[in-house]
Amino acid sequence: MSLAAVNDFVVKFANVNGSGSASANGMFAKSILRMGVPVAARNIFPSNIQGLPTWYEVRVSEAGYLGRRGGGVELMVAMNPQTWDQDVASIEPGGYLFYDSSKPLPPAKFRNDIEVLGLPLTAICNAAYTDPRQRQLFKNIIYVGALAHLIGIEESVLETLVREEFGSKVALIDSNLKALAMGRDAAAENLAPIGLRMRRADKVGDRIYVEGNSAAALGAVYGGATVCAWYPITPSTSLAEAFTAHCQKLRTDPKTGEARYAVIQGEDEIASIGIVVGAGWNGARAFTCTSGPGVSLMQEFVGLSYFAEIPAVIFDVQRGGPSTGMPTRTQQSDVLLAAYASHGDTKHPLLFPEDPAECFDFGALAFDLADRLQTTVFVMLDLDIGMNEWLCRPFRWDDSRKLDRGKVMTYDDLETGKVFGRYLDVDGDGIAYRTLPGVHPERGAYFTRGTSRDPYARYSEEGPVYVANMQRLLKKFETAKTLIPAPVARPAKRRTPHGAVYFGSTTPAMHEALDLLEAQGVHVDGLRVRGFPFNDEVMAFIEAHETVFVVEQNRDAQLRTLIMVEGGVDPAKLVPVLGYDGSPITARFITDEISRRMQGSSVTPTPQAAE
Amino acid sequence: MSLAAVNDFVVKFANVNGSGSASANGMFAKSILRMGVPVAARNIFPSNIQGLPTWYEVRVSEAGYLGRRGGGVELMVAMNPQTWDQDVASIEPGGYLFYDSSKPLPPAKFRNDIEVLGLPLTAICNAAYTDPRQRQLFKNIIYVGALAHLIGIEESVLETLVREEFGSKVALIDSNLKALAMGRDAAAENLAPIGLRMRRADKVGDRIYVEGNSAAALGAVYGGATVCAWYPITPSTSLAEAFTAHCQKLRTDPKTGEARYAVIQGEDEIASIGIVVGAGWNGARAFTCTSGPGVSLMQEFVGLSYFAEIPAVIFDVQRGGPSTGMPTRTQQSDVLLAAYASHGDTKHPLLFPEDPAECFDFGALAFDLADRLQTTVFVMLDLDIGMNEWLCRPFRWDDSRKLDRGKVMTYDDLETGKVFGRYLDVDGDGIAYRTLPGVHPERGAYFTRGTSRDPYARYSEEGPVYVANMQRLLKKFETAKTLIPAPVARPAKRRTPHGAVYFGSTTPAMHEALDLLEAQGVHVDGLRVRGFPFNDEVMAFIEAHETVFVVEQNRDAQLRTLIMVEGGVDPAKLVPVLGYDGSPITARFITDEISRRMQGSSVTPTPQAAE
Amino acid sequence: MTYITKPRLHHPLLQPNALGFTRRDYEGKVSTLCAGCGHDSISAAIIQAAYELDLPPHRLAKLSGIGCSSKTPDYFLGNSHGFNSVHGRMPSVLTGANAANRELIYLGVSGDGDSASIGLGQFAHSIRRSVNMTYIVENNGVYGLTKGQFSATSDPGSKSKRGVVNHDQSIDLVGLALQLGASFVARSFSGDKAQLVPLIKAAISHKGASFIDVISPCVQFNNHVGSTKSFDYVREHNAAMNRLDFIEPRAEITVDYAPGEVEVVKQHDGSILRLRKVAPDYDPTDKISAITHLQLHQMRGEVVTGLLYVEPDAADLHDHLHTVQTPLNQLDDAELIPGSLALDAINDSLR
Amino acid sequence: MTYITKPRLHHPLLQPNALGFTRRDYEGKVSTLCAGCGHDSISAAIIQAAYELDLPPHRLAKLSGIGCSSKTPDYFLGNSHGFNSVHGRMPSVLTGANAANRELIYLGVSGDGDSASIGLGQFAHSIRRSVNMTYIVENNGVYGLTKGQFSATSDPGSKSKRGVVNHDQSIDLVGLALQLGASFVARSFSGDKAQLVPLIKAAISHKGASFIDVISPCVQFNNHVGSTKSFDYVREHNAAMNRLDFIEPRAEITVDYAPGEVEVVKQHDGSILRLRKVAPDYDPTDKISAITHLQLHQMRGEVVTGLLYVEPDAADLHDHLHTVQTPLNQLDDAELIPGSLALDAINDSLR
Ligand SMILES: Cc1ncc(C[n+]2csc(CCOP(=O)(O)OP(=O)(O)O)c2C)c(N)n1
Ligand SMILES: Cc1ncc(C[n+]2csc(CCOP(=O)(O)OP(=O)(O)O)c2C)c(N)n1
Ligand code: SF4
Ligand code: SF4
Ligand SMILES: [Mg+2]
Ligand SMILES: [Mg+2]
Repeated sequence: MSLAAVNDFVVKFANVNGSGSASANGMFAKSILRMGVPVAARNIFPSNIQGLPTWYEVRVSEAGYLGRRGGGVELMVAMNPQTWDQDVASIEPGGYLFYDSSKPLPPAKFRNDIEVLGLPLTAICNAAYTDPRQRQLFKNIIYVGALAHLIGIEESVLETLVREEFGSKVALIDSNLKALAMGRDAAAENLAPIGLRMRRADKVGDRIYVEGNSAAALGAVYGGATVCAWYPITPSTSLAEAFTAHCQKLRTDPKTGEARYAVIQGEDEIASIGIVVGAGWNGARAFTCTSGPGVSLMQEFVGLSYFAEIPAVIFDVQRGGPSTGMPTRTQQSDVLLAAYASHGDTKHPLLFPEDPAECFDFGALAFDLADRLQTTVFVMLDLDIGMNEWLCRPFRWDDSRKLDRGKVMTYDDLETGKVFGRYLDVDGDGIAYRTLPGVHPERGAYFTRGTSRDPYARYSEEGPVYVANMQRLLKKFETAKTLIPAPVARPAKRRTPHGAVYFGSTTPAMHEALDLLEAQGVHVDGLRVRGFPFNDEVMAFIEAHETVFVVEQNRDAQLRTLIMVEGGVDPAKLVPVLGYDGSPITARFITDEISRRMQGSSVTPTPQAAE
Repeated sequence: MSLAAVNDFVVKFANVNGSGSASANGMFAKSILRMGVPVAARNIFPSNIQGLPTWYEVRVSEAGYLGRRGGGVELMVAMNPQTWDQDVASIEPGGYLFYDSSKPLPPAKFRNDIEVLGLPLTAICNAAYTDPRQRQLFKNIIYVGALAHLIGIEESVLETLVREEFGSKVALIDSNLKALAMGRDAAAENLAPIGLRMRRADKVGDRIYVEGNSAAALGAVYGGATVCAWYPITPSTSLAEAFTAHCQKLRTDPKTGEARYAVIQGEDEIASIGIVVGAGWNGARAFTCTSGPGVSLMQEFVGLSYFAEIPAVIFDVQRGGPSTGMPTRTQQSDVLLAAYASHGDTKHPLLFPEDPAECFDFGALAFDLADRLQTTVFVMLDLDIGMNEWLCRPFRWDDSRKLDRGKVMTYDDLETGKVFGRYLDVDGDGIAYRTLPGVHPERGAYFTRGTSRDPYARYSEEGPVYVANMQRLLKKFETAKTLIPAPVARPAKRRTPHGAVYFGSTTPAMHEALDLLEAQGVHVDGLRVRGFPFNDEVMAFIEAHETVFVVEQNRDAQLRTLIMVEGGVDPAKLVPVLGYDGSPITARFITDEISRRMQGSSVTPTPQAAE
Repeated sequence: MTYITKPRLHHPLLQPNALGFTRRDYEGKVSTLCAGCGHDSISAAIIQAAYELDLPPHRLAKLSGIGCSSKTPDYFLGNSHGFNSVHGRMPSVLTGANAANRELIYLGVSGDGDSASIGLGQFAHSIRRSVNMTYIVENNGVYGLTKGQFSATSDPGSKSKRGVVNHDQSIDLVGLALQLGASFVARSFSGDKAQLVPLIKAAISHKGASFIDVISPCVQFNNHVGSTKSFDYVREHNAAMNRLDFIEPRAEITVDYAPGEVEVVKQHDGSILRLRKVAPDYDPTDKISAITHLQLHQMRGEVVTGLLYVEPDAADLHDHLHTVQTPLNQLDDAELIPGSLALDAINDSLR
Repeated sequence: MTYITKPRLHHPLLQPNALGFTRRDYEGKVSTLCAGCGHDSISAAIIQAAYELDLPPHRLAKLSGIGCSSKTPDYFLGNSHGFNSVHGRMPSVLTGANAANRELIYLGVSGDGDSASIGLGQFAHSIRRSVNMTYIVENNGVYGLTKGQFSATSDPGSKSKRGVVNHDQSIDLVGLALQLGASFVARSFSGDKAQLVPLIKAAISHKGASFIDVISPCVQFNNHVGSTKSFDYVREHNAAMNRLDFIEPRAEITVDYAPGEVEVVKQHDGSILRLRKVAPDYDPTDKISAITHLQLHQMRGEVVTGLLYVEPDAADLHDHLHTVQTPLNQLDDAELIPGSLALDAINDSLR
C-alpha cells in the first residue's frame, strides 16, 4: 500500500555534483517554506568538485521538526545512475521513486513495495533544447515542476521564487517558468496523483532560512570583529566568505568607500591564528574560522593566547575526523581538543550554538567574551549547522547594546596614575587589566610573552610566581562560568529521574526524540548546554537526576568527558548516546538508544553509531 | 646548634651559568657515588646561555632516596652574589653557608642560626693564576677540594675522577689535582670540621648514573630505530644528540664506516614528525623527540598516524607549560594532550618511565609497540628525568629478544595469495596487516590516506564503513591495554583502604613519601602506572581502594582525568595531589598533602603547588 | 567512492616495454577530477614517462599532500604504494620515506596551494636537503578542491585589477627552487606532452632534488598565472543560468610548439598565457644565467618552460648522511641491535 | 630574572633629539645575552636609529619569535609594547598587529632559526603581503638559545668539511626577500654601526615590507656563514680546561669600511667572512641587477652588504585591502555595528 501523508514526509534527491541540481533542489525546499510549512533540508556532498554523487534531503514537517527524522524516505528523486541501487533501497515501503525513464531499466532495478514514477526527463529536454548545457540545467527545473504537481506545491509560489531569483533578467525568468511548466504538464499527463501532499499552512511565521556560517559571520560583524584571518577548509570556508560579503555591504565607509575591516587569507592555519593573536594583542577584535585539521595546527598559538592572555575567537566548523577523515560530513568531535587545546595545563571557553540564530548571537557574544576574558573563545559549529540552510527565528539586535571591550587601561587611567600590573588581579575575578600598544608615552608599555612572569609582566622563573599566575588563570575560568550563556531546559511533562544533556546541531533531533519518548510514556528532562565551562545550572541539573543521557555526535563521548572532569560527576550516571557516522544524528536513533537503555536493567554505556 | 648528619643531607650550589661550575659540581656529586653513597643531583638552570643564576642540588642519601626531599638545604655553596639573599634564606636552621670571602660582606647579609664557612676563593685564584679564564675555572675546582675536605670525601676518589675525565691529558690532570689540593689545604687551614660527614658505604652497588635522555636514546638504538628526525628544544635536545652519538659508536658499519641510521634535523616539529611518519610508512623505525610546544605543533600528523595507522614514536620530554612557559623547568603537563592528540576522536598509547633504566626499556619497547599497534606511541619523559643524571639499575638486554615488527605482509605472503585488506581485522584484535612500499610487483599496493576508507583501503564516505573502522580502532586500543607494561605495586605494610597512583619522575619522591607516611602510621598502597591505556591491574587497584590519591606534577590533574574517563571511575574517590611549580615534586610535599587530606574529614580535591 | 570500474581489457595495440609491461600497467584508478582538468594530463604524462623508462611500477612510491592535484597519485601507477598525507606536508613525509628506503623512486605530487602556501617551508627545506625525488607541482594558481580561492602563485601583474583580491606578490616556485639549490629545475605545461614526458623522465633519472613546475589549468575556477577571475568567471560564463553550482564540461588545453618559440595559450577564462620554450642552445648547467634568463622573460610576461637548470653530478641526502647502501628498513636485528655485551660496556662507563 | 637594575641617571652628555628625548629614552632592560653577542650591537643600532629619527618611543611596536635574537626587543625601546610570541611565527603576529593599527611603526626582530628554519613560510608570506614593517633577522647561522645546532643559513661552501653536519644548502634570506617582492632589501653586519644605523632608519622610513639581514656573530657557538664548527670550536678553544660548560667572555666584533670595498672579518672561531659593501654608484632600484649582483659576489664567496634594493613608492597591505585611515582598533561602536534596522532588512531577505 502506498504511503499517504500531508505536510509530513521526506524527499531525497540523488544527483551528481556540478550538474546544477543544487539550485533546483533549493528552490523546491524554499517553495515548501513559502507554503507556510517548515522544512529542514540537508546537502550530502562528496569531497570533490564534479561528477560524484550528491544528495539533498528535504524534510517537510508541519509539526516543525527540523532535525533529521531517520528511517527511509517517502519520496526518492533518483537522478544518479551511479547510486541507483542504494537510493532505491532507502525508500520506505509504500514510498515513491521518481526517476528519469528516458532509458528503459530492467524490472530487477525496482522494488515491488514502492510506487514508481517515471518521466522521460532526458527525452523531454532533448526535444526542447539543443544546447547541451541547457539540456542538463533545465532537466533539474523540469523535475521540480513535475514534483510540484505531484505533491501539490502551488504554481504561484514557484513563479515568485523564480522571479525573485532572476530579478530583472526577463529571459531567464521566462525560460525557467517554461521549464517548470513542462515538468508540471508531463506529470499531469503521465502520472497519477500520489499520497504525499502539501497543504498551505502558517507554521513558518517570521522565521528566516539561512546557513549557520553566514549567520555566524554576520554575528562577527555585529560583534565588532574587524580582522578576519583564515585559510580555506571545508566546511568553514563559507564563513570567511560570508564575513567578507557582509562587510562589503555593511562595513564600507559610505563616504570614502574604504573598508572598516581587513580580511586576510593566511598561507595556512598557523598564520591565520597568528594574525588573529597579533590583532587581538593590538586591540582589534579578530577571528579565524577553520575545522579540525586547522584546530590541530593552531594548538601552539591557542596556548600562547591562554598564557599571555590575548583575546581571540575561533569558529570551529566541525567535520568528520580524525585526520582528513570525512571532510564533507558532520560531527561534534573537536570538543575535547578545543576545550583543552595546547600543551601544559590549559582550558578554553567554548560556545555551542543550536542553530543559525544562535550562531549569530554567539558570533557576536564571542568577541565580548574574548575581550572580557582575554583568551581564545571557540564557537563550535559543525557542517550540518554551518553549511545547510536552517529555518530559525530572525536575527535580533538591541541597539542599546555596547561592545564590551573588557578591562583595558586608557591613556587617562595611566595618566592619573592607576596602578598597572598586566597580570595583577586587582578585582578578584582573575582578570587583570591590559593596555594597548602605543597608548601612553611613558606608562603602560610591557613585554608580552608566553613565558612565566610576575604580575607586572616581568620575566620570572620562580615557582611561587608561576603557581600564583596559574591559580589566577583558574580563577578567571571560574569567572567565565558566570559569563557563558546559561543552559536551556526542556522539562518533561512529569517529574522524572532521567535527564538528557545535548548541545549544538543535535538540538532539533533531540527535541523530536524527547517528544517521541514522551509519546511512549518515557519522560526525560532535557537540558541544552550552550557553552563551556559549565555554569552552575548545568551541574544542578545533573545533580538533580539519577541518570543523565549525554547525546552527542562523536565516538568518544567528549562532552560527557568534560562534564565528568570539570564537574566531578560520577561517570556511572552519565550515559553516552553517540551518533557519529557523519550524517546528522536522527530523532529515531536517539529515541531508540534512550528507550533501549531504559528498558535494559542497566544503563551501560555502549557507544553506537547513528543508522 | 649546628646540624650533624652522616651520608644524609642536601648540598646546593648557587652559580652563574656559563662559568664552568657544572663540571666541577658534577665531579662533586660523582665523588659521593664513588664513596658508595647514593646521590640525586638536580640542575636548576635558566633559559639563557650566560650570566644568569643556576643551581645544582645534590642530595646525599645512604637510605637511597633519590627524589627531592623538600625543605631547606644543609649546606649552601653560595657562589652567585645575584641570588645571595634567597640562597642564604634557603638554608635549614643549623645548616652551613660556604662562600667566597674574598670581599667582606656586612653582617646583615648573614643569619645567626647558620654556620658560615668563608674561604677567600677569588683571592686564592688571583694569587695562583694570571689567566682570567683559569682564575674562573679553577675557582670551581678549588671549592670542590675545600668541600671534600669539610665533609670528608676521600682524596683518592676525586683524583680518580680527574684522571678518568682527562685521560691522557697529563697537564690538565695535574692542574686540576693542584687546584683540588689548594682547596683542601685552604679549608684545612681556615675552617673547623663541620657536622655533615661522608662515610664510605656500599649502597650504590652495580647501579649506573646517567641522564634519562641519553638512556632513552640508547633504548631507541636497541629498539632498532633507524630514522630520527628532530628539532632542537629544551629539554629534549640532548635526546637526539645522544642518539646521534650512540649511533656513531654502535651503528656504524664496521667495514665501510657507513651509517646504519639517519638523523635529520627538521626545519621544525611539523617536518620532524612528517619525516617520522614517512619513514614509518616505509617500514623503518623512526622517532622524534620534542617538548610541549612541539607536541602542539605535531597534532595534525599524530591524527594522521592514528587514522592511517602508521607507526611512530614521540619522546615528549615535558617542561613547564603552557606556551613557552618555563622552558628549563619540569612538569608532567602534556599527558592529556598526548593521550588525545589531534582533532576528531583519537587516543594514543603513552609510556611513563620512572628513571633512566626504564627510559632505556621503554625507549626500545616503544618501537615494538608502535609497529605492533601501527600508531604513534608517546614516551613521556620530563626535564627532571631527561636532563639530570639519575642513579638507577644498569641497562639490561636479552640477546634472544627479537624486534617485533608487527603485522607486515611479506612478498611470500602476497605471492601465496593471502588476503590483504589494509584495514581488515582478520585476527579480531583490531589490528590489520600492512604491506611495505615496493614489496610485490602486483599485489599489496594500496593508497594510504587520512580520509575514511573501507577495509581494503578504498576511499569511502559511507557512514557504516566509517563507523566500523572507528570501532575497530577502539578494539585496537583494547588490545593495546594488554601490551602496555603492567603497573608496579608497592603495597603498604598493612591492609588499607587508601591507595596512591603515581607515575614517571614522581616515583622516587613518592616512595620516600610512602615511607614517611608509614612512619607516621599512615598506610597507603602505592601503584606506579607505567603506561596508557591502563591495563586491568590499574583499574583493579582503584576498585580495591576507597580513596586513591593521584599524585602528579601538573595543575589540572591530567592522569586523574584519564583514569576517570577511560576507567569510568567516580572522581570522588580520586584525590589529586598536585605539585607543579616547575621544580621536581618533593617527598615532604607529598607526605604533607596526603596526611592533610587524611586528617581532614573530607578528601576534597584542592589542587596546590609544591613548595 | 569510485563508482565506475575501469575496463581492464588489454588493448591489442598496447606495446609492452623492455620489462614486458604495457602502458596500462602504469595506470591507476579512474580519475574523479573534472573533465578537462590539467592535472589528468599530468597523470598521463607520468604514466607515459614511467612506461618509457621501463620502470618496475611497484618500485615507485607516490606521495602527495591534499588538493585535487594531490589526489592524482591514485590515478596513476596503481601498483605503486601511494600516500595522500596532510596538506602542505608531503615534502617531509617523502623525506622520511626516502630516508627509510633509498632504493625506491620517489615521486612527490603537490599543488600550488599545497606547496607555495601552507607548504612553502617544507618545499624549500626538502629541496635544500637534496632529497632524491621528483617533485611535481601541478600549478593552477588556485585552490581547486576548496573551490577557487587564490593561491600564492598567481601573477603579480594582475594584482590591482580587483583591488581586494590577489594583491599579494606571486611566488615563483621555479625561481625559489633554483635559489634553494635544487639540482634539477624545470617548468612545463600540462598540455605539452611532448615537452613534459621527457622532462619527467629526466627528473626521475636525475639523482637529487628534481623540481618540475607544471602549469595545469583548473577548468572550474580558472585561476592561474595571468588570471584574476576565479568565481567571477564561473558567474559570467554561466550567465545563461546564472547558477554557481553548474559546471560546464571543458576540453583539455593542449599545446605543441618548438624549442625557442613562444606559444600563446588562451585559457578557459579567455586570459592569455605566454609560454617560452628554452632554445636548443640554452645551457642548463649555468645557474646564474638560468636565474637571469628567468627574470628577464618574466619581466616580459613570458613563462619560460623547459629544463632550466641541472647539476648533473649532484649528491643526495643519503650521500650527505653517509648511510649504508642497504635500505634502512631492511637492516636486520643483528645489524641494528648492539647486544648485551656492548651494553655492559656502556653500563661500566656510567659508574 | 633580571637581577641587575639599570642605573637611570641621565648622563649630562645625552643630547635630546627634536622630540626632546635622549638616547636613554630609547633604551630597554639590561641585556641578558652573552657578553659580546652581536645581537646587542643590533639593539644599540636600533636605539640609535629610533633616536636619530626622532620617533616617539611608544609609537613603535616590537615583535619577535623565540631565540636569543628574539629576546632583544626587551633590551631596547622600553616604552614600546613588545611581543615575544612563538618560535618562527612573528611575521603572522606582526601582520595581525599591523592590520589592527596601521599607525604604529612595526619592528619585527627574528633569528635565522626563527625565520629561515621553522619560520620560512611566514617570513615569505609576510613579505609577499607587503606588510608595512621593518623585519630584521639577527643572523648568526646557528641556534643560539638551544646551544649551537646548525640553522638554515650556514654557508653552502662549508658543506663537506665534516660530512654529516651542515650538508644542506644554505638559505640566503636576502635573495629570497628580493624574489618574494620585498620593497626594501638590505644586508649589514652587527658591528658596522656606520652602515647599520642608516639602513635601519631608511627601513623604518620606507613604506612596505623592509627586510634587513644583519650578520651577527654568536660568540658562544660560533656558527655563521663560513663556519662549520659550532660545538667543536668551543671544545677546542676551551682545551685548557676541556669543559663544555664554561663560556669565555668575548669582545664584540666591529668593522668600519668604505662603500665598494671588501672587509675581511676574522670571527671568533677563526673563520673568515668577506663583506663587500655596495659601491656608491650602485643602483638599488633595479631588481634584476640586484639579483645578479648578489649571485655574482656570492660565487666569489663575498657577502654583499648595504641597501641592495628599494622600490621607493611601494604600496602596503592596507593599500591593498583599501582599509580606512582610522586604525581598526579605534573604530567605535557606531562605525562597527550596522544596527537593528540593517538586520531587519537582512532578515527580510532570508524569508
Ligand atoms: C590543514 C588543512 N588546511 C586546509 C585544508 C583544505 N584544503 C584542501 S585542498 C586545499 C587547497 C588545495 O590547493 P592546491 O594545492 O593548489 O590543489 P588543487 O586543488 O588546486 O590542485 C585546501 C586549502 C586541508 N585539507 N588541510
Ligand atoms: C616550537 C618551538 N620549537 C623549538 C623551540 C626551541 N627554540 C628556542 S630558540 C630556538 C632557536 C633559535 O635560533 P635563532 O632564531 O637563530 O635565534 P638565536 O638564538 O640564534 O639568536 C629554538 C629551536 C621553541 N621555543 N619552540
Ligand atoms: S576543481 Fe580544478 S583542479 Fe580540481 S579537478 Fe576540477 S579542474 Fe581540476
Ligand atoms: S648564545 Fe650566541 S646568540 Fe645567544 S646570547 Fe650568547 S652569543 Fe648571543
Ligand atoms: Mg592549485
Ligand atoms: Mg641564530
